Amino acid sequence: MSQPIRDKARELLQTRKVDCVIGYERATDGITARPLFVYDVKDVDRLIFDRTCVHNLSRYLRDRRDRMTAIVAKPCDARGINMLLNEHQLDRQKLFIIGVVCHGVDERCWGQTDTRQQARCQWCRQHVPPVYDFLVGEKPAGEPPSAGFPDIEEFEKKSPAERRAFWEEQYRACIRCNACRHSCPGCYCQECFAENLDPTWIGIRIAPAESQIWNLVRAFHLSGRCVDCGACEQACPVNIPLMLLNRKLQKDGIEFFGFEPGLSAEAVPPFATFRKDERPGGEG
Amino acid sequence: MLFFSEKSLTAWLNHLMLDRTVLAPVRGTNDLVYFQSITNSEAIFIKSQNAALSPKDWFFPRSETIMSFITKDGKTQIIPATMEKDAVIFGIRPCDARAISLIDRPFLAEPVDALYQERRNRTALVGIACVTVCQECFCTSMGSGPFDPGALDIMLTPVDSGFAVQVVTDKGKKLLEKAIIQDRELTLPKPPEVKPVPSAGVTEAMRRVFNNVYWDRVADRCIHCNICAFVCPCCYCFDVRDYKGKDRIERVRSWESCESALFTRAAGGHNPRPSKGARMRQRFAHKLLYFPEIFGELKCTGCGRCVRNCPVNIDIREIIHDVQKLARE
Amino acid sequence: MPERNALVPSPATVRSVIDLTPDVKLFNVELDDPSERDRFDYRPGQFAFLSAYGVGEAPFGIVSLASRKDGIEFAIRKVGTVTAALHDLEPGASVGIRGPHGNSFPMESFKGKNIHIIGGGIGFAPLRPVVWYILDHRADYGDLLILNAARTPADLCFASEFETWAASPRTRVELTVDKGDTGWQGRVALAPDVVKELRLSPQNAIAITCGPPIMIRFTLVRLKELGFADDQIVTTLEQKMKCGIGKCARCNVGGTYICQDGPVFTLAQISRFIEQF
Amino acid sequence: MVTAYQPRIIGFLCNWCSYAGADLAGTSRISYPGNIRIIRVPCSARVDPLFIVKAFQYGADGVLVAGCHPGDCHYSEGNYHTRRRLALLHSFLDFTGIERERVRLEWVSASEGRRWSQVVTDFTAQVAALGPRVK
Repeated sequence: MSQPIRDKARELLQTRKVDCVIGYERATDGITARPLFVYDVKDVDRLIFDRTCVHNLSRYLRDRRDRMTAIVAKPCDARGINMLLNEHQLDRQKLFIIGVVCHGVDERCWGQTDTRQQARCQWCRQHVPPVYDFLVGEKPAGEPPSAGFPDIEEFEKKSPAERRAFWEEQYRACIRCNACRHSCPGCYCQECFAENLDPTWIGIRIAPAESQIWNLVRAFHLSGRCVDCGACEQACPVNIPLMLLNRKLQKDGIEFFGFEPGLSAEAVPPFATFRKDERPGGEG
Repeated sequence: MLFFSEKSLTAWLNHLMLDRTVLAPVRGTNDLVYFQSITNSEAIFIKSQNAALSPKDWFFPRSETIMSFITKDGKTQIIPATMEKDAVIFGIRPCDARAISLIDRPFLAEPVDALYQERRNRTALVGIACVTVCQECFCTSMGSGPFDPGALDIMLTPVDSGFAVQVVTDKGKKLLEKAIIQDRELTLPKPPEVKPVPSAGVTEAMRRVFNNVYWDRVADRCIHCNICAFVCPCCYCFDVRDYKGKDRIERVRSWESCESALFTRAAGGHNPRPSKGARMRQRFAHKLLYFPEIFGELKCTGCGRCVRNCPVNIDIREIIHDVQKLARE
Repeated sequence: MPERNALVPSPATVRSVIDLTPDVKLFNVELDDPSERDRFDYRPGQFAFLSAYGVGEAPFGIVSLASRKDGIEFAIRKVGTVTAALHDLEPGASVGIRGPHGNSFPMESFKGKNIHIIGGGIGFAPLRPVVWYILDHRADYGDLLILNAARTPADLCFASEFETWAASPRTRVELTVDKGDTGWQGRVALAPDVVKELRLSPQNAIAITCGPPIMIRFTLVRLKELGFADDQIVTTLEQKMKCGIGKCARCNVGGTYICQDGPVFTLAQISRFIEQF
Repeated sequence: MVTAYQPRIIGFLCNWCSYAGADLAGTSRISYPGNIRIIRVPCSARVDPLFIVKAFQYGADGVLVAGCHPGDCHYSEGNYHTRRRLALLHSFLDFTGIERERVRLEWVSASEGRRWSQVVTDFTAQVAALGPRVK
């Protein structure tokens, strides 16, 4: 799939349609992939796309809002773009989206060849990017199955005590490096609540109580916005299963509001609207 | 040559646990190996690669109370934190031990960080030689090596059914007093091959390429998370803040990273290092330029954790290559 | 008992709090332990950390003179959480002091020279001990020019001391504001322009300047136009700090640590920094 | 004798309806358990989920959010947003081991002093039954 991406990138740069193409290249382990910013035609042949391309590149777009940019977007990245468009963070006119059909990506294990497909991918139904200007890859035939959440349903079966114990262990593991935040296209607040000094919602103390606030509120701030790309979980250096939190909120979002983030550029985020007659989750 | 049978090693560790804190690699949350205080040598897990985080956490905790303030009738008492009992770190690797000796340079320089100093004086390092290395290791280019006893008190090298024992310091000697060690013929394994990086002269090269646009290009993909600094065994930047408790106020010190946009942002909002490129450069300049200028050694031990953990593969080995190359051009 | 921890402050008590400007207060602080008072010897240009217990600590230039033995003074502008907490303190409140830290103005090497002191807003604060020092050793120094600039007349720090300063021999006090108000007869001009207008002479002179970055930048330009060499121009740099003792690795500009190598630098030194400031 | 466990409850009350309702309960001498600590907010929609998580961190055993009845919001639609947010938060906190019974959203108008006391009595009992959150 890499060649058509390279050809398109070359054309876009040569015709000055864009001044940068954001894609993937092979990482220094020769196995995994890493983001690549191509400004010069001579570098386009470094571009690749395969199952190792796990990052959500839409995360970089806000840094280049004012410049013509092309981006290699698998469905997750494209959903990220839609989400950002929904929130008026990007200018569609300045974007050229090279969509790529995706049949799942692998866990990112640096330097290791024996990796499995990311769990979330087996339940994903977005094989074709919901938005693109140019598509690479074959559209799969037939209707995609509806999104499923067996992982969440499984976890919900645990008792409250078990669930608490599980998460408290994760809070202890968290080193509060904030990589989850920085790898996420949705976490773009100018000043994150975690850095607010007055009032100080989260102190600098790297301790379970603080990490609980961080992990819960981070996830909740992404409710109705998380595009299920798994970037945060892939980034986490202590392997906290962040997608459990994110996917729980996705599941409820679909159940309560019938909303899935990033499927359309015109969607209204669930917390920006309401129906007077609704009883979400039997509430109110 | 001195030999520790697995059995007598276990006995020795159990003996140490009576009156000391013993930290050792343990399989922890999400199957990662961490250094943890143990009460039973069964828990020790040294058959793996190096731990996910170095035991830096013991000397310079990710978060610690460095002093408490207690106010009684208008006057405030200040109670500095101290250490309870002596400690032993078992199973530390040569690179991580060297990293601690690097943190010594600033922390033990006058005026000393007394809490750190106390922990250093009262903690012994019992290291284990690396008989295998990861592909991202480059310790030999950073003044250490798989078999380097340099920064250790005792060095153990795995051999059949036990360990070869190398006593490095008096502290180590004292620690072994109660140990059952035999003197016997041993054939030590060969040190594993470590892929080198061109670290020689990198400080001068950094000086030359300091203002190169290269840093902005690398920073393009950097997501300025703090992983590299937080997994680094020799990064020591910290932040300090007060916590109001019920009966006391605690002054807490926690790790911080120079990659964070807030790192240099002063009250009032002025930030002398606002760009990602400048912060990226700060990280590598501190390791490869400033620290060597001040202390004469590169502030990196080649443990490879940042390489392994960086979500966008910002690879210090590649950066050293590039910097050397750019400096020659 | 381990060695004293360099990060642990000494208990002290606020003796007085005076409003200098609408957002700057002058704190006079005394160490609780008499023996500490003697240990706490400091020179013009040095700084110390003040702790507002429960909120945190921050570094401030010391604006008094040790030799006057009248408490340690800080002029503090309300900008962040720590300064806000300090502004809430009243006489009698207990605080923590840590220091003194940093280098100082080389007053010895200034002897026999004409001194031009150019300060803007709160930036004048660290220059006050320099003024005091010269007044206390008046014979050792040549002509003294004090230029104090501020946004408005109300923002001029240490206004109450101008007369005393001007009264001492071979001393001129010049004031200027960016924006006057009713009742202000004085100069309305930006500090750099005043520097130009006064035609400060580089002849056997030292120019010491401190203030907001923008003012410094243009003042330096004017001074160089007037013929001042880089080693005749002295200023102080500020950077966010946590430890003040070269450990937290936060205040470096290139390989230079403001907390230990600074805060006082000549322009000659600054121009040798590898990193732009 | 053994003193029964007394849960600590934080109540976020909308200024226009629920706070007035609680006030009415007071002035009409309608008693209700004193476990609740009331925080007045301009609108139930002002209650950032962060407040609730923070309340739990500070040791609350339960959090009650009360606002105007749907349709009666002083700002016309704030409480509809609250409803959506709380629905999700409920389920989410439960997922992380903070039982859904510890958080409740109620509509209490300025004239419902009696209802207010019932809500508090009922919720206090419900939280007490769960026991302390941090065991």
